[in-house]
Amino acid sequence: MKKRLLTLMMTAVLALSAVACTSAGTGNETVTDGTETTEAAETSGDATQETVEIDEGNSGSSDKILRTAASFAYASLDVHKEYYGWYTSIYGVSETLFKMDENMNAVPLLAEDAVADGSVWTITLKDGVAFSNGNPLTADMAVRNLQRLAEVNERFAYLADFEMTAVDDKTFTVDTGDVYPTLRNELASPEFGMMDLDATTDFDNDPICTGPFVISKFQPEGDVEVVRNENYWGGDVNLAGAVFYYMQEDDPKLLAMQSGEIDCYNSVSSAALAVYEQEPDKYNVVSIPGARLQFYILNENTLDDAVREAINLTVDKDKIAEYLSGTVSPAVGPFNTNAAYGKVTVPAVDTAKAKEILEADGYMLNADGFYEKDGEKLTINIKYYAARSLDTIAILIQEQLKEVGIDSVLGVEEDPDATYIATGDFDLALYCMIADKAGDPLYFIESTLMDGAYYDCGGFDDAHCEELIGELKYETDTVKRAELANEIIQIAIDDNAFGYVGLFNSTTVLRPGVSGFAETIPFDFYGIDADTTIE
Amino acid sequence: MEHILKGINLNKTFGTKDRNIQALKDVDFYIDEGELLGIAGESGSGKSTLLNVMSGLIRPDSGELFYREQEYTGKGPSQTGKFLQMIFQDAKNSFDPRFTMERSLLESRRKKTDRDALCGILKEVGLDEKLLKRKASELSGGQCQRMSIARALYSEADILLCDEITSALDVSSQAQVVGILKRLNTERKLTAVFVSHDIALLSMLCSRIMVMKDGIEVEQGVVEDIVRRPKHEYTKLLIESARKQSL
Amino acid sequence: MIRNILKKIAEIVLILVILSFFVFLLLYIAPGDPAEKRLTSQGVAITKQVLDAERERLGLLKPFLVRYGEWLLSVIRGDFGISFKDDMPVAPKLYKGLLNTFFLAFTSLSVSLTVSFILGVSSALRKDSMLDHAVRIYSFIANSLPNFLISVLLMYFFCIKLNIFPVIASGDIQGLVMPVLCLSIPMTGRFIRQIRTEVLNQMNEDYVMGMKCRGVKKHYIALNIIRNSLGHIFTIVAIQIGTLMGGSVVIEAIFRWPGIGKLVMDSISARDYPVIMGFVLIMGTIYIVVNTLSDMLDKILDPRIEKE
Amino acid sequence: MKKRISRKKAVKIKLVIMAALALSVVFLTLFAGVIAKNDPYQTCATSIRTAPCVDYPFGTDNLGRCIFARVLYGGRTTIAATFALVFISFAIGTVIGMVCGYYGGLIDRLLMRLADITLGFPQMVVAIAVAGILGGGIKSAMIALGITMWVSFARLARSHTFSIRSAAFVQTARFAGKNDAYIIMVHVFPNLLAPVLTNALTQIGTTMIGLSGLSFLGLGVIPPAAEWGAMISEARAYIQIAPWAVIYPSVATIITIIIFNYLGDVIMDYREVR
Amino acid sequence: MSETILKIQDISLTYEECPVVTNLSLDVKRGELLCIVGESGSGKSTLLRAVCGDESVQVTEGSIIYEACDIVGMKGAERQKLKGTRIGYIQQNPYGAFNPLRTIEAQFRETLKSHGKTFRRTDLREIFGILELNNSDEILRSRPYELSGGMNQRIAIAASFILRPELLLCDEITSALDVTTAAAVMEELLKLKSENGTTIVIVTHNIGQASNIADRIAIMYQGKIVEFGESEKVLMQPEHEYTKKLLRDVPRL
Repeated sequence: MKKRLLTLMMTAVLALSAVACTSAGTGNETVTDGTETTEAAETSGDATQETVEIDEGNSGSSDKILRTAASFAYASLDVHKEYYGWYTSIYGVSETLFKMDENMNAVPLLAEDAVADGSVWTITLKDGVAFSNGNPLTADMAVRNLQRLAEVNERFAYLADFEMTAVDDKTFTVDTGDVYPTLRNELASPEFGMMDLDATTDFDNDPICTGPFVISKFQPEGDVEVVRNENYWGGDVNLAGAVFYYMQEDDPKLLAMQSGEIDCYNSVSSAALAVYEQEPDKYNVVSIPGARLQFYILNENTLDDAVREAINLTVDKDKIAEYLSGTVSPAVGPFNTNAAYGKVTVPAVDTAKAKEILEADGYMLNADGFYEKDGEKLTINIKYYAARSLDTIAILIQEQLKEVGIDSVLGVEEDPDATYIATGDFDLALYCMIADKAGDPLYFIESTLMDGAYYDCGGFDDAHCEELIGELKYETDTVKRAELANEIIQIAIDDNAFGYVGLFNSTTVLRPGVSGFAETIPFDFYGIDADTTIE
Repeated sequence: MEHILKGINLNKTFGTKDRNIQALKDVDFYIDEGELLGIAGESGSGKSTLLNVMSGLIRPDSGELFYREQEYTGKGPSQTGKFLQMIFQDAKNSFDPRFTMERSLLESRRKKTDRDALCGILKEVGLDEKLLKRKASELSGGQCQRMSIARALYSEADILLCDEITSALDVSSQAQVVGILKRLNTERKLTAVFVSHDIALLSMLCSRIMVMKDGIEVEQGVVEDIVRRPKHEYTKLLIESARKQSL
Repeated sequence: MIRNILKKIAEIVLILVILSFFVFLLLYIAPGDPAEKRLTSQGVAITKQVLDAERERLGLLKPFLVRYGEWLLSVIRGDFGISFKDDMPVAPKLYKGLLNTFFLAFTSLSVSLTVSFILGVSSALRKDSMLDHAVRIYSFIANSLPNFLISVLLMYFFCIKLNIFPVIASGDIQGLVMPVLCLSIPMTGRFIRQIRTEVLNQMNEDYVMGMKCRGVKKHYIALNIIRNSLGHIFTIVAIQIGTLMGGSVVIEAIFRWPGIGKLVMDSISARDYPVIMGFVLIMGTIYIVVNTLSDMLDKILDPRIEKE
Repeated sequence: MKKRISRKKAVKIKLVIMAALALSVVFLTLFAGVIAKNDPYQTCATSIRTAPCVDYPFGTDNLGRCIFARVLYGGRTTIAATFALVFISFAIGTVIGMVCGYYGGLIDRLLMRLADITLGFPQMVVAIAVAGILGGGIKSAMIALGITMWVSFARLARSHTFSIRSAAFVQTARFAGKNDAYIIMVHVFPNLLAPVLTNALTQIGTTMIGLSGLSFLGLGVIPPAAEWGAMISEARAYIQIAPWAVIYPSVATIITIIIFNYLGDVIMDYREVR
Repeated sequence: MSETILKIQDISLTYEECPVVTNLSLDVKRGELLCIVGESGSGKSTLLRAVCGDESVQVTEGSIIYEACDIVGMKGAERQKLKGTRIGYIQQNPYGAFNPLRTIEAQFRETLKSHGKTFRRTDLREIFGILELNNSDEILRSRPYELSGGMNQRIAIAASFILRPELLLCDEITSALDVTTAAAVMEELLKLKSENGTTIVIVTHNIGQASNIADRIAIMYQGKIVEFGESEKVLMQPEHEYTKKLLRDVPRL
């Protein structure tokens, strides 16, 4: 009887500790296994190359494998769907007909050239371009890719209206109905990546593309590993492979970089930047103005002209950029100043003039130092959402307005598009979006300045501006397009409808000896390519 | 002859999850004015259930209850409280720990406060007026039980139902409380029912005794008959065992 | 016996349905919707028609009751539907997340239970000894530390300063130590206190006095005490399972552990209704199963307990 | 009797000390305006992330705001929110507990079943769901935590009501013709107040952990308001270059939680000894 | 009846930090049945617990002589050997002797094993017989909470007698039982006493019970023995005021 009691007790304590060790031991497989077995990565039918077992040596960077961290990781690799194409492009797996270079021009990649004659574009492919399984990229395959994109992606449904015909093996034509000047730039968007539609069986886990790398291990919404594409059409590939750890938070990236577990990553946070700048020999940082714009919309229905002008004269972009310590460069207009369509002028900050304008408009300073007009205190309702440092900018703007005597109230929304953008319930609405999508000003102008545009929710409406936008839509000559764009933006600035605060810098940190991680290209959808090297 | 309190074939069953206990099986009882009835029985004999049914705290499954020939079966304590009062075994717990004695006593009277009646009653139970200011925790068990009796008298109840009120007291306090009840019975014709497992105590206090076993009334009679000439087997065993444990 | 099992199951199903209706309503009235979250995930501006087309496709325009009805029917058929975030089936996502969280939670639970069991029992048996004071101070402080604080401090010391543990928890033992530590410290704090009090209560029971006076050997008495306090200890553990699953959300976010907590956190911000609803059902069932199990275990270990 | 009194005296002294400490923490935060020279919301570009110095006793955060002022003002938000939350849950829980305990039957079973569910559900996840859905802000965080907090009060109140309901003095009150409402208000509630209030004290610590946890996940306080959890969360990114921005709010959180937890324990001992 | 088996010399005891018994002396003769009568709070239970070695009772001064040595200071295995085999103890709470969740047989084996004795059903059956516990196999298989108070107290008595103690201390063993069961249990105890020649000390608050069974009676009041002697003498010619009042107040049948 006693023995049974003793054994009961012993087994209870032992069982608990045994379970702890074994489960920790087997844990190794369950976590990774659980994810791998459900993925068809290894078992896909005709993947010709066998999986190269990558040794994840922790000590320093092994010579040929690049390890980096990605802020996003999607559940699928289907290039045409959603924004998955952005990441297959970063992984160096998918390539598009044209590619954006440092100066925002669409330069040839898979295609040789694209020429517009009225509304008909003629696109010729480069010779020798082939998929990773050896099949050549034909004009017909390119056309079928564009048609599939129109079908599976809402944002490119407009492609279905174009007439696309393959003239011969290497050229195809696209008839856009009426003049469509920006087609060449749009073809550079990552969603236009080319896939071998006949050979690919599992679009989500193993698309066959033309890029310098192919997927070797893919955990949906997790880490991704790629290896060199042995028969890459574009010649030798420096790297043997790469690992992309999925890290949403900025701060594990910083820690991983310091502990040597990753070799480089982009969209560096201001905190991490401050740390890296203290050790220039261990990390080199490349920071260029990016395409992501932080701006605010001033509501013309609730704020009269004088108040809007005063606000724009008070908000000090340079000081804000200083606070965000190097992650943002102060903006003039919505576009990069060295782009042809980025040449606009904004009046310098002048708080004295701002006060004058307010007082001229009948505002007086009340007892506690705020402006009020016939008894009613001027209070700016600032609306923002807590992402991309907009919360910091909101606090700083509130602070700057307070110094001038303009009171303000902060309101955070979890989701701007469904709340203040849609309802217009704001005086000053902060928003952050990609202004320069593919090297052309039209998309941003159409989204924010055109009458009835989704983001023209501040009541901005100018007949002359509508006319110019109409012209820009069909103007093919790039120099003329830039002048039109500058004129349109200048009208909005003079009307004080918007306030362009800053352009997010595309900041990349690299370990010495690492280069070619698209650190000089201001677009977020480029990463490794054939030239990326690691010493 | 009109009994002040009467019950006719009272039944009560307590249903627990797996089995039902029949606490009272066709029990009759009666009490006359000025009489002191004792109910003897061991634990589980149903003596407390009978008292609770009498007082209205528990509703009987069947049977009727009469007070001066008026039926009051099924009436709750707020109605029965008009003509009877109950005193419990746990003396200290019979008073709200935060109340002074005075407030507890005043709470139990339905009519307006009558100071000198209160002082008179206190004298009868041999308690000093100063105790009215104290709380239950500052009094001894015996004092609390006497205060409960005072409270019952102050609420002008005709009948007093005592449920093992002296079992938790020491011998001297028990003797004191019993003495008071006896005196009240002889001087003020107090009618009372006294439930106890100690038959020796009942034999000294009560005029008539009912013996209960497993929910049935085994025997009932004048103290003399029950103690000297018990008829029922169980009563004999009860008296015999009690004799072995008393002087 | 079978009758009340059926009654219990019916009760469980009823609770789950009410719960899911309440959460569905909560999601319905919340601002923002999955379609527009999906379209703006990379910060590219959206147009009205694209947004409406996407909403149509996800069926967000149907009235509330129709959507709830459809969801409920599909769940009854065992199909948890597809995620609004990336059109992938919800079930494997939840299963994978649950597996990882369960693995992390179970390891931390067994580690802290073993540690707390040994410390709790020995500190109770040697009351007011040095060990007892030390254990009580530890459990008091451990009870006052929020787990996010522990994780920040531990991560700072171990990962950066001493560089012992990797930042990227890649599932092997090394990557597991930190999250388990952060989960276990507050939990051991609670367990030790409860186990110690329970054992002390048992030591004051009359039967311990009875055994001592019969000259029963010390360690037999100790075994009796432990055996009797086991019942209560399992109920403590059952209650902890709920808080453990919750607590791990913070830890998963910080240590990028691909558990169900992190998955739910992301789906809440992406308004991914099917995943959230699936999570609600799973957590509800786990809670109820654990609770019934602990009740049964209670009954076996201490048959006297009458559930009122 | 000598030693017994000394234990009682020892507990009394501990009680006085802890009460004083707790009150001092509350006063410190209440009079934050007086003690802290700088304005907690005042950003200053020149002094971003400066180390603790004369005019910034606790240094500044990454917007140049004085951490010392923010810790004091933050304390006020955290403590005020915690006390309000504990009080509301106490009120709701006690009322429900009393009703269930006193009347029993269907209401009791239903409400206790509801209590089981809310208690079982992982509190943090419920909190995140509600806070995430109702949007940020301390109010929705309080609602989120409140949903699961009233249960412990309800259970305690219910068990005490059970024991009081069957006490002799309640039966006597019934015989005196008093109705249920009188009995609940005069006898049941006052007698269960002391034990339930003690439980309220022990809940303060856990609530503070909950609230700061929520702010840490960005679901609690809206910036720029100061709150310890939020401050730690913001400063976590700068832990290497401005460790003081994390250390001071963390120390403040831990000390306050320890003080209130220990106060709860001491009061429990005091009531046992009394 | 002459030789002293236990000698308590002016002993003072404190329990939970307050003094309960102050310099009390008492001697117990071999084979006799001594009753200690006292109200609650008189210190009678604390005295008994001190003799059987309960650690929560501190002996501040005085000595307890058993088999010519002072067992107060004795510690460890030596003291443990005495417990059960030489000095037995039975509590007031019938459910207090055994762990409520384990079978009676398991606990009997455990007690015997602690003293290096083996469990034999035959010894037990004989003791059970005297205690009217005839279905012994069924009892051994069941758990204490499944049996009545009376049954549990009888099993507790059996558990003491199986170790054949010389001296058995009983602390109000019948006050938790019904009158009829109490009388029966007491009779069975006396039968076992006469058969084994065990010296028994019974503590009770009921002087009536003591009068029927005791050879000698000691009256305790507020931690002191106020009357001690042969039962007839104490009952017929009580000297101390408290004893007189006690005899007056106890209900007679």
